[in-house]
Amino acid sequence: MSIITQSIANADREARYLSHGELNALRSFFEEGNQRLRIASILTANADRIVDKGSDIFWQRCPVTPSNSGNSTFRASCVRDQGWYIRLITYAVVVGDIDPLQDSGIKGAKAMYTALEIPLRNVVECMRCLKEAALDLLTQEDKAEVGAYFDYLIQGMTP
Amino acid sequence: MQDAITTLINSSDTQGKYLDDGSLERLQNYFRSGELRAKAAMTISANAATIVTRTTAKSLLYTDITAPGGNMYTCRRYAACVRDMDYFLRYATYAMLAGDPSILDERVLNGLRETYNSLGVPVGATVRAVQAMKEVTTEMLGAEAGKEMGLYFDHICTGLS
Amino acid sequence: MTDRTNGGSPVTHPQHFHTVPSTVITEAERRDRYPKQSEFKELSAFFTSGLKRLEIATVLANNADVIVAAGANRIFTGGSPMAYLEKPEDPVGMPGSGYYVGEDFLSAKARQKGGPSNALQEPRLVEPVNAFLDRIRTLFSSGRPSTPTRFRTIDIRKYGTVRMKRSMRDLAWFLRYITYAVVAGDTSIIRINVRGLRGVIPEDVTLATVVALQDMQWRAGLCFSQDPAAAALVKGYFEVLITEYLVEKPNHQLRFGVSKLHPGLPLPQSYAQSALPTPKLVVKPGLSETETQDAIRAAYRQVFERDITHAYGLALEDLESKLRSGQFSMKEFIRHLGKSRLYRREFYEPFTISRVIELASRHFLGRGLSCLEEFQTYFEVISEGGLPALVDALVNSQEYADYFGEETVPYLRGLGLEAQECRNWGPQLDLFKYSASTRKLPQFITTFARAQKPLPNQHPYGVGHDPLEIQFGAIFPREDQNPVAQPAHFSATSRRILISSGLHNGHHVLGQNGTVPLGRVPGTFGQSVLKLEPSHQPQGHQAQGPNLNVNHHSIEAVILATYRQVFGRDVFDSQRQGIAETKLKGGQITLREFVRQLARSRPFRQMAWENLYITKSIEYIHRRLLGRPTLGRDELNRYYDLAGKQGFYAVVDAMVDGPEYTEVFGDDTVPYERYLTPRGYALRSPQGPVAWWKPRKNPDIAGAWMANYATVTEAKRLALATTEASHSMESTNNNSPAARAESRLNVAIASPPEPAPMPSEAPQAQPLETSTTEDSLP
Amino acid sequence: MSLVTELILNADSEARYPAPKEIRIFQDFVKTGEQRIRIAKVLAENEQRIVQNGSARFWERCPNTPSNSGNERKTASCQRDQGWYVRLIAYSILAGSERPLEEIGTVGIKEMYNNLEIPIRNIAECMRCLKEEAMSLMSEEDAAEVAPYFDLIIHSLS
Repeated sequence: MSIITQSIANADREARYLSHGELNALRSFFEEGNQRLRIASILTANADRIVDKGSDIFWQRCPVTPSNSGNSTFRASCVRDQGWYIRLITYAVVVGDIDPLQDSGIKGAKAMYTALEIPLRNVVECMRCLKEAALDLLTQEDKAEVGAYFDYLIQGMTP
Repeated sequence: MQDAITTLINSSDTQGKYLDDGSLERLQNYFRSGELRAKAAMTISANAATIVTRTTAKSLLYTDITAPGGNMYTCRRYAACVRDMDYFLRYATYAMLAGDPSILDERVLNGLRETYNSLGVPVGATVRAVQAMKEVTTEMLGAEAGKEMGLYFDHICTGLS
Repeated sequence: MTDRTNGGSPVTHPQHFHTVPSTVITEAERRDRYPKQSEFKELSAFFTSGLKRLEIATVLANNADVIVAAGANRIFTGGSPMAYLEKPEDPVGMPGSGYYVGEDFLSAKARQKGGPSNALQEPRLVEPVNAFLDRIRTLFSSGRPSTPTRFRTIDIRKYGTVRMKRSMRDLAWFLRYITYAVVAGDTSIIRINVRGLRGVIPEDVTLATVVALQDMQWRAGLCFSQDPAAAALVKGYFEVLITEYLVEKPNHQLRFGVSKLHPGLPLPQSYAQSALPTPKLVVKPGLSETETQDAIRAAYRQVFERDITHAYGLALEDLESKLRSGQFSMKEFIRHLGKSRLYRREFYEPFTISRVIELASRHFLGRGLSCLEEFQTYFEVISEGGLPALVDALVNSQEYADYFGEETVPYLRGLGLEAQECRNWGPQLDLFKYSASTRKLPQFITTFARAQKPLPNQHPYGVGHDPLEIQFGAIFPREDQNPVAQPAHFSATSRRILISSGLHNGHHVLGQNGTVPLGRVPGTFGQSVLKLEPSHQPQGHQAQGPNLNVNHHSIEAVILATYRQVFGRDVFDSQRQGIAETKLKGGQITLREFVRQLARSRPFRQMAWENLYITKSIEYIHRRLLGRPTLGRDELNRYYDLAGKQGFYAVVDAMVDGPEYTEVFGDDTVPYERYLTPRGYALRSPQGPVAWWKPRKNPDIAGAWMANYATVTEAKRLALATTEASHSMESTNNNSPAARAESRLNVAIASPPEPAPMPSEAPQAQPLETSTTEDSLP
Repeated sequence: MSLVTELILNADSEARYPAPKEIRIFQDFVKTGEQRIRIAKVLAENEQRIVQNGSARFWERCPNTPSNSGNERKTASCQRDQGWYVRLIAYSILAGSERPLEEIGTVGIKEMYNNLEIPIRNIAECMRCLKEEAMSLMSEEDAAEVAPYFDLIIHSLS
C-alpha cells in the first residue's frame, strides 16, 4: 500500500477530503518521485553487478555457508534469492513504502530459510553485503533512501 | 450433506436395523410437510431478491454500518454484503427443503467466522441481519413455514457467534 | 452439533482500487521482473503531474459545497437541500498515531492548535443567500447542461428527511471520490465503487441523480475556467462516473461447482474488478518469440512456483522446443512438467503424500483442495498410480478444461479473482504464499479433520503455547515452527470441561446430583473448607475455654486462609488489610465482605489487574474469588463488558455478589478451589504433565488420585466402545457399564459431547449423561 | 444420498435455487411418501419370510451351492446377506434413490463374492428368487417400485 492508497483509505473512512497533512505528504511524495525512479533504474540496471559483488563479499566473510559449498544448485538459489531481494527493494523504492518488501519478502521468510536449513545469520550477513554493494553505486543522498529499505529487510530477517 | 431421510437411514444402518417406528414416524412427518416445504422453497426462490432487499432495508441500511467507516459503506462492500445475505437465504432454503441443517455446517459455517475475521466483517451486525431475514421470510411464508425456516436461520446465527 | 473447521484467519489485504504505481509494481512482481523502461516513463509522468493533480483536488475540495449545491439545487425544490448534508465531525486522531498520513506528533499538535486556519478549508454549509446568488450567477453562465424532458424535480417535503439525507450524502460522496481518483491518477476507484450503483439507489431518482451529476460536472468545470487542461481532466472523471453509474448493475461473477462436492460461488463484480486483471497468457501458433517466452516462464512459475530458468539455470529444453514447434499444446506442456524429474524431486519426494496433493492442486488447478471428499478422491488416485496418475487426473479434469483449456497457462485463482470457499479459507490463503513449498505439514487435510474433533483442551480465547497454564487466552503462538494462526473454535455457548476438586459435595450449579467427586486434587495439600463460625463473633466475650473441636479454626486461621485463597499465597505484613481484619474480627462485616475488601485492595489490584492483559486478569480473579476457571466465551464476554465499561471494581463486585458465590460460599465460607481444568489437573499430578496419558496400574505409588484416573480412563474406554459399537438406546441407559463408571465422576461439562480424541486429553472423560446440553448422544 | 440431497447439491453447484422442475420432482417424491413407508414396512416385517422362502426357492433351482452344502455357517451367512440386501432396498425405497444401495451394497459386490469363492451366477439367481418372493407380497403398484432395486443388484452381479 503506497502513501496514496493509504491516504485515500484513511480519508474515505472518515468521509472527508484529503487533509492538509496528507496533501503535504503526497506533495513531497510526488516531488521526490523522479528521484526514486532514478534510484530504481540504477538498481535495475546494475542488479547483476550488485548480486555478483554482494556474493563475493559475502563468501569472503562467511566462507562456510551452503552457497559456498561447491553445490551449484545451492549457489544458484542463493544468487537467485539475492536478485529477488534487490528487485523487491526496487519495488519498495518506487512505491515509497515497505509494503512490497513486507508482503513478499519478509513474511514467512524466516520460517522458509529455517525449513531449508539455511542459517539465518548468514542470510542476514548476505543482505548486509548486498546493501554495501548496492550503496556503493549511489550518491550520498540516494544512499539514505535505499539504505533504509535494506535496514528494514535486515531487521526483518534477524533471528 | 445429510437430509432428514439419510440421517435416519445412516443411523439405522450402523446398527443393521430397519427403521424403527419412531424413525418411520419422523419420516412420515417429513413427507407430510413436504408439500409445505416445496411451496416455501418456491416462494422464496421467486422472491429471493425482495427478501434480501427488505432485510437489508430493515436491519442494515439506516444504521452506522452504511455510514462512512462502517463495513457496508461503499457500493463494493454493499454488494458483498448483499451477496452474503443471498447466500444465507439460499442455503437456509436448501436446509429447510432437506429438513436437516448439515448443509449449513458443511458449506456455509465451516470457516465462515475465520473468513469474517480475516476481512474484518462485523459478526454482530451479520447476526442481526440474519434475524431480520427470519422476520421477513416469516411475514412472507406465514407462521408455519416461517418457523421451519427460522430454525435454520438460528442455526446460522449460533454458528457465527 | 455444529462441527466447524478452523483453518485460521490470516490477515488479508484485498485490493480495493489501484493507482499507477500499484498497477506497475503488481504487474512486475507477478512476472518476476524489474519494471520496464516504458513503465518507468509512465511512473515518471505520474509523479511529474502529481503536483498538478493535487492542486486540482484541492480546488475541488475547497469548492465542494458550491459544486454539490449546484447539483442538489437543480433537482430538489421546496427547501434548502444543503441543510440536509451532514458533515462528518472533525475526527480527532491521536497525534502521531498515523491517523493522518504523513503527520508526526508535532504537526498533529500544530493542526489541533492551529484550528481551521491551518487545516484545509472544510466544506461549510452554504448560506441560503450565497446559494441564491450562486444560482443566479451560474444561471447565466454558458454551457449549462439541459435537462431531459422526462425529468421532474423532487419536492423535499414529500421526499422525506431520511432519504434526503442519504441523497445529499451520496452527492457529496460522488464529488469526494472524484478527488480521490484525481489524486490516484486512476479511475478504478470510481469504477469499483459506482458501477451498478443505479441498482442500489431507488429507481425513481436515477434520472435525477444523473441530472445532478451533470450539473456538478458543469459547475466543477467553472472552477477551472483559467485552466482548460485541468477542466478537461475533471470533466473526464465526471464522465467516467456518470457512465459507470448508468451501467446496468453487473451480475455476480459465478464460479460453478465442478461437481456436487463443490458449491457454486458468486462474487460481486466490483471485487473482481478491484483485483488487478490477471494476464491470461496463452500459447498458440503465430505468437512472437517474446510472447511465447513469457508464457513458458509463466508456466514454470505456476508449476514450480518459481522461474526455474532464472533460478537454477535449468530449462526443460526438450519440452520447450516441442511446445514451440507446436507438437505440444500448453496443456500437454503442463502435464509433462508435472511428470518431469524436476517436479518429482521438488514437490513429490520431499513431502508426505497428503501435502503433495495439496501442492499439486495449487500447481495444476490454481486453487486449494475444497473438501475432504475431494482429497480422498485424489488420495486414491495417487495411491494407485503415483504422481503421474495424480498429474493426469488433475490435468484431465473438467475443471482444468473449463478454466485453462488447451492453450492458457494455469494461474492462481486467489482472493479477488474469484469467490473463495470459507471451509478452506486459511489454508487456501497460505497455500498461495511463496513459502508454501517449505511447509511440510499438510494443511487442508488437517483442517478438514479437525472439523470432526471435539473441543481442544484450551482456553476459549486463543491457542496460546501455554505449558504451565498461566497464559490464559494468550494470543502468542510459538513462532519457531509451523506457526498457526488459529483461534480456538469455541462458539459463544460452548463450555469448557472442568474437573471437580471434590471438596464440596453439595448440589451447586455445576455438579451433578449424586455423583461422587474425583477425589482430592493433587497439589491442594491439606486444603479443607473453612468457615467463619458464630463462635468467632465476639458476642458477650464469654471465655469459652480451649476449643477441642478439630474442625474448628481460630479466626486468625480463617483470615490467613482467606488471604491464601485470594492472593494465592501468604501476604507480606505490609500488604495485610488491617482495617478490614479488625472489622471482621469485630463482627462488623461478613466474611464475604472481607473477601471483597481484599479483592479491592491495592496489592490485589496490582497483582491481578494492572500488569495483566484483560483475559488473563479475568481468568485469575475468577479462579481466586469463585474457585473455578471460567467456563467459556459466554461467561468471559460478560466480564469483558463489565471490565470495559466499569472497570476492575465492578468485575470484583460482580463475582462476589453473584448468585454462584452466594450459593456456594454464602456469607461465611472462605472461597476454595472447586474446579480446575484437565490440564491444570495433569500439571499437579506427581508424575508431571506427561504421566496422565501413560496408563499405570500401581495405585500404591501413584496415590489415590491415580486410582481415580484409572476410573476415568476406564470410563472413557467403555464410553468410546459403546458409542462406536452402536447408537443403540442401551448406551444412554444408566445401568450400562460406561454410565456406571461415568457416574463416579463429577465433571462439569462442555457442550460438544464427543469422545476425547487424543490420549493427552484423557482426564476430560466422556461426558455422556452429565452433559448440560441437550444435543447429547443419540 | 437421497433424492432430496441430490437435487439440492445439483442446485448448489450452480449457486441457484432449486428450479421449478426440481421442486416438482420433490413434490412427487413426498407425495409418494406414504407408499414408500408402506413398502418399507412390508419389507421389514416380512424379512424373515422373504429370506426363508427365497432361499428355499433358490436351493430348488441351484441345489449345488455352498449355502446348500449342509455347512450351517455357510447357510447362515448366505441368509444373513440376503436379509442385508432386503434391508438396503428398504432404505433405497425410502430415500427414493439407488444411492444407499450402491454405496453400501453393490460397489465391489462382485469382487467380494469372487473373493469368498461363491459363484456369482448363484448369487444372482438367489437375488432373483428374493425379488420374486418380495414382489409376491405386494400389490402391483408397490411391486413396480421395488423391482428396479432388485434388478440393480442383479445387474451389478452380471
